[in-house]
Amino acid sequence: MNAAEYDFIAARRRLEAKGKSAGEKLTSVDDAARRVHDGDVVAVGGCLFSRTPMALVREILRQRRRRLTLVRNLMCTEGEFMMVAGAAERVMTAWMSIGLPWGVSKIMREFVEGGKVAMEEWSHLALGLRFRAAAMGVPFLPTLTMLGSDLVGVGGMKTVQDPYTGQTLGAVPALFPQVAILHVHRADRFGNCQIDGYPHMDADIARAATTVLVTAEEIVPESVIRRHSDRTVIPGFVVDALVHAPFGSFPHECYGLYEADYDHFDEYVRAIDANGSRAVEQYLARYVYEPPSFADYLDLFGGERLARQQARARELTEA
Amino acid sequence: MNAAEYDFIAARRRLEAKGKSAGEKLTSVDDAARRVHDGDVVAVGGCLFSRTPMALVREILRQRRRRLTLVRNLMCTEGEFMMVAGAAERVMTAWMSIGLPWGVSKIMREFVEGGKVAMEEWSHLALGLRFRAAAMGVPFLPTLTMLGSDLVGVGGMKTVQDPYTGQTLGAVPALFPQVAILHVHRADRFGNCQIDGYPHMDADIARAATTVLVTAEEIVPESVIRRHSDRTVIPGFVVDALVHAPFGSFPHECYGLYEADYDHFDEYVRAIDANGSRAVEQYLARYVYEPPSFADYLDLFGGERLARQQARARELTEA
Amino acid sequence: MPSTTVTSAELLAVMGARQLRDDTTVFAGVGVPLLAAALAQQRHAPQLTLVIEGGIIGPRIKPGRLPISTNEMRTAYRASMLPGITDAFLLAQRGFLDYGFMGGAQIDAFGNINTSTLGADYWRPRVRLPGTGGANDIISLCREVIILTAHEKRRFVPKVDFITSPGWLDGDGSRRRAGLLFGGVSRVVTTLGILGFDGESRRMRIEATHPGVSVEQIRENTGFPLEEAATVTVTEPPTDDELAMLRAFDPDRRFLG
Amino acid sequence: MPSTTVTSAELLAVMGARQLRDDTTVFAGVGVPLLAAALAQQRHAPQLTLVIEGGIIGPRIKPGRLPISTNEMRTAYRASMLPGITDAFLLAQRGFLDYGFMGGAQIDAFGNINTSTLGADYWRPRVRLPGTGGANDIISLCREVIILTAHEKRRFVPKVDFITSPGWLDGDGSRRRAGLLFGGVSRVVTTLGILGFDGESRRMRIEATHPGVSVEQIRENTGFPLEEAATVTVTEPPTDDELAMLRAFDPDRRFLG
Repeated sequence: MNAAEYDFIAARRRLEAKGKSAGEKLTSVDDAARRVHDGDVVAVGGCLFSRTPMALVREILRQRRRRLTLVRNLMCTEGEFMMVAGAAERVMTAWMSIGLPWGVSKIMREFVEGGKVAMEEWSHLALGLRFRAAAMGVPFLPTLTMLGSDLVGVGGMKTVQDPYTGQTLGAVPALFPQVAILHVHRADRFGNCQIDGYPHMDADIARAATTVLVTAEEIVPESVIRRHSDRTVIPGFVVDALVHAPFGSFPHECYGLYEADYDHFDEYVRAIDANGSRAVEQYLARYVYEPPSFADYLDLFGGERLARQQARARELTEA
Repeated sequence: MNAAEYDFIAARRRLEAKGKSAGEKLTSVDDAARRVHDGDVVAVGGCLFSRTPMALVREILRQRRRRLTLVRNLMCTEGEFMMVAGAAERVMTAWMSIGLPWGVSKIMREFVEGGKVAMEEWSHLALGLRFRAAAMGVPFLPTLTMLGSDLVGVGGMKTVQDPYTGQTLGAVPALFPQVAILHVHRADRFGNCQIDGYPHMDADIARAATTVLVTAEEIVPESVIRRHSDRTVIPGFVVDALVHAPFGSFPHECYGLYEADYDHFDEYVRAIDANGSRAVEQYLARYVYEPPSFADYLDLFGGERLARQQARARELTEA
Repeated sequence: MPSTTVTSAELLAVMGARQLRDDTTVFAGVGVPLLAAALAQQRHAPQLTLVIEGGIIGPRIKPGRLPISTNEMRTAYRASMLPGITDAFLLAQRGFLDYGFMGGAQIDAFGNINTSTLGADYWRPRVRLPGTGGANDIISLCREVIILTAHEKRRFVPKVDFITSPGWLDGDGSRRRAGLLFGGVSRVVTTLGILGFDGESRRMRIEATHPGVSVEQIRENTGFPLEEAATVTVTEPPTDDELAMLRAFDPDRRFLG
Repeated sequence: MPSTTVTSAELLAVMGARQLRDDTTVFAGVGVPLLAAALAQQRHAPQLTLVIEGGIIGPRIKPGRLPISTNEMRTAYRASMLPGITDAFLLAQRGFLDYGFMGGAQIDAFGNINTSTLGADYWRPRVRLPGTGGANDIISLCREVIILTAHEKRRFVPKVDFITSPGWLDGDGSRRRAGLLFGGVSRVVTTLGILGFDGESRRMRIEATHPGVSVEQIRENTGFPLEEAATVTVTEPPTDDELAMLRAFDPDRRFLG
């Protein structure tokens, strides 16, 4: 564990030195992604194949970033992309693969077993508390989880004594990433963000990071946000760049809007079963490097497929 | 500070020993209030004159509870009632009075300066963190607030050393109340609760307490809750008793539904200016002890007054 | 299919469901544990609340659209609350979650589970497994944890290579001494029987066998010696009722095999 | 009323508003501080965000419906976000709140504030005041705190009876040594002038006088000796513009007197 990860004083000074404008945040996805630098610790919003900021992941890959530490509570295809593209040298997560039907990630196995990428495993809650401690501006949070397991030695979690009862608890260190990349349902142009359904860890991640990049399914008038201010989870002054990206998580899901494309995962995994990471290289060429814009990327799936996934989402949420 | 307040092990054992039913929670307000016992630490939801659980406060007074410790981040008339009625021997709060236009609470001054009630003051955030630590099931939370002030000596806040940076931080002790009393906008009969507008500290308070009593403006079909599950802030299995209480916070406000009755506060304070705590005794006789039901209590204000306050709320929230 | 042939997954789901009492909460993993919890709710525990680590409380099962992951719309179907991941686990840390219900991978004599790495070097493992997910938190924070797993010798090892999720650690008071003040693994429900743990030594032991299974068969399929409880019972076979309810959740037999 | 007669509250609001820069956030108390912040936003800091301790971000002022408390619909009018009280303060602890903007009660030479008790015994005070509310948190956690107060000798005491909200404590490094790693009181804007604090000793000093006020007058109305900054400037009087904008917020003159 790198001491800069939990240095709450330096992390606060970075925010103090930063403008916190209530003004315009809208920009292009490539301009937004340019705020990510080689060697950064990048926290990825959403969870597994839900609300993954795919448009930003794609652009970070196109800009050929290197030596990134990728942090996400449950990692999915975006993690495999970053590994095969050589963008990530380290991942911090509680679990990585796509999901039960697709088995253990062969890409993760190849890169981690081969020593090409370091996989620092924390428990799901511990990773959530690392973000929350940072969001609260403190260097650690006390907890009763992860104690006694071999995960303690992996991440280097220490303990702390409760000054009141004398009881020893786990002390989960804060994690202050350089950059957070998030995908949300709606935002106004000033970066006030709203999320529908399960919130995952996005709100904590946004507060923990120094730089916050957001893509949104919909850019709505300020009045829409203010009429439902109790739905806002990230305030505009926290956001550095906002990008309008419909289907910005596809082929991953966005609650209420489109279901994850399991068929696409089937094809993707079949190709890996046949050709290993070469298949992912071909996938990246086709879906990431060749299509100039995200709209071009979506065309590869086609409107019919997108519409089908929208219908499936409605069946599950308009109940 | 009483060690039982932050004993997280005992507090957890109490929950482990308790049923956590997804079943029916609806009952009468007097049956609900019977779950409060003399000497209990009672946490009050809402804040100042917003979403105060007035129907429950009224019933607790009618049942002549004694030696209560009342905890609320900002205390208002409900605190004065409890003092004058002899129900509270101690209050824990960050601030007490009604609001700027009504000056410093003469009742608070009489009872605290006279040594009849102990007023334990914590900073607003520190009190919020006491509830949050309890809601998280830990005995303390680290913080940078309240340090260096004389409030440290009042509540007995200790410090803790961050095991990573070596920095000394404040350690806010958890507060596990015996009972939480809350007023919310809507709930289904199983106790799944939703709040509109500012959430105050109610969600943390519900998780911190052993027994949770809730009044709701509206009891809605289960399907309404499940259709908007991302609006639910308290799960049914946390709730012990649920009461249907329209205008359950009146003359205090309920976001979007009715504004606080400032005119009523004017009359109330004028009477206190003239007759001190005798005026509150008369007020309690008229509004608490005499009207048998909460409906009878609301009749004292009259439908016209209630309708006026509803209209004023709409002006401010239907913008 | 005729109820006479019962798949391993069906057996686990039924036997698992019977472990859950009414008026409780269960933190369930997707797949067989979730199906078992849903069966218990429909059969004998109507006031049971399901909680899923995706931050989902009180969901329903939509037949034919069974959840694949802990974080998707299928898992949140008709849920009563969506508190988020961290806050769902914090409910467990506070003491609101009675049961943890999970599948096993590599498990040892003290109920410790490994879902991280095979081989001696964590950073250069022989085999990298997906990781803990929420398993470590569920086993650390719930009042009581029940593991559902196929009973195979390769899974039941004397000592796991890596303790991802702490069971009773080295037995005796070691779990509590490690700072895990609450909970622990109470039962391991397998395709052969039901295992528990000795109250003192916390070593795994045989508590029940499924119909037609002998304690010898269980021992043969276990990589470490197993004591027997004072009385080893024989479980009731799955009833037609239980199987019918269970199968209605998974008409495509995605998880029931 | 003609803009020639300016009330104390108007003077404080205008002088306070001028302290705030654009592209920042301000944690403002209700009353004059909130009016001052709203004026700054309308006049020169359009991208300023107001935050109120009721857990309210980015509200607007509805003329004639000025907030009375930090927790009501008037305060949340057209807000952009309602995170709740604890989480609003945590944004300040994290470093997202640039300015804290509050009124004073009893204040001493190091900017310490007392809003708790008068008299020697906290538990049996001569006078019990309402308490800190969020003042202690704002002064502890914001990057910089500005106090707006009427300048009266009874308010400016050598040492407060009780430190409710810590300014510079005993000066020098005492604030940081107490564990308050960030922020501090930068200015005290009064009805007579603008006071600051010496960079080393952290003692209050005179930095500017309002038009027609002498440093002697300020000293006469202060209960402790005051140094002067290297150069003591004279503030620009409130402009008709500033007064017109300000008065539009409070047509009933609820807070402007």
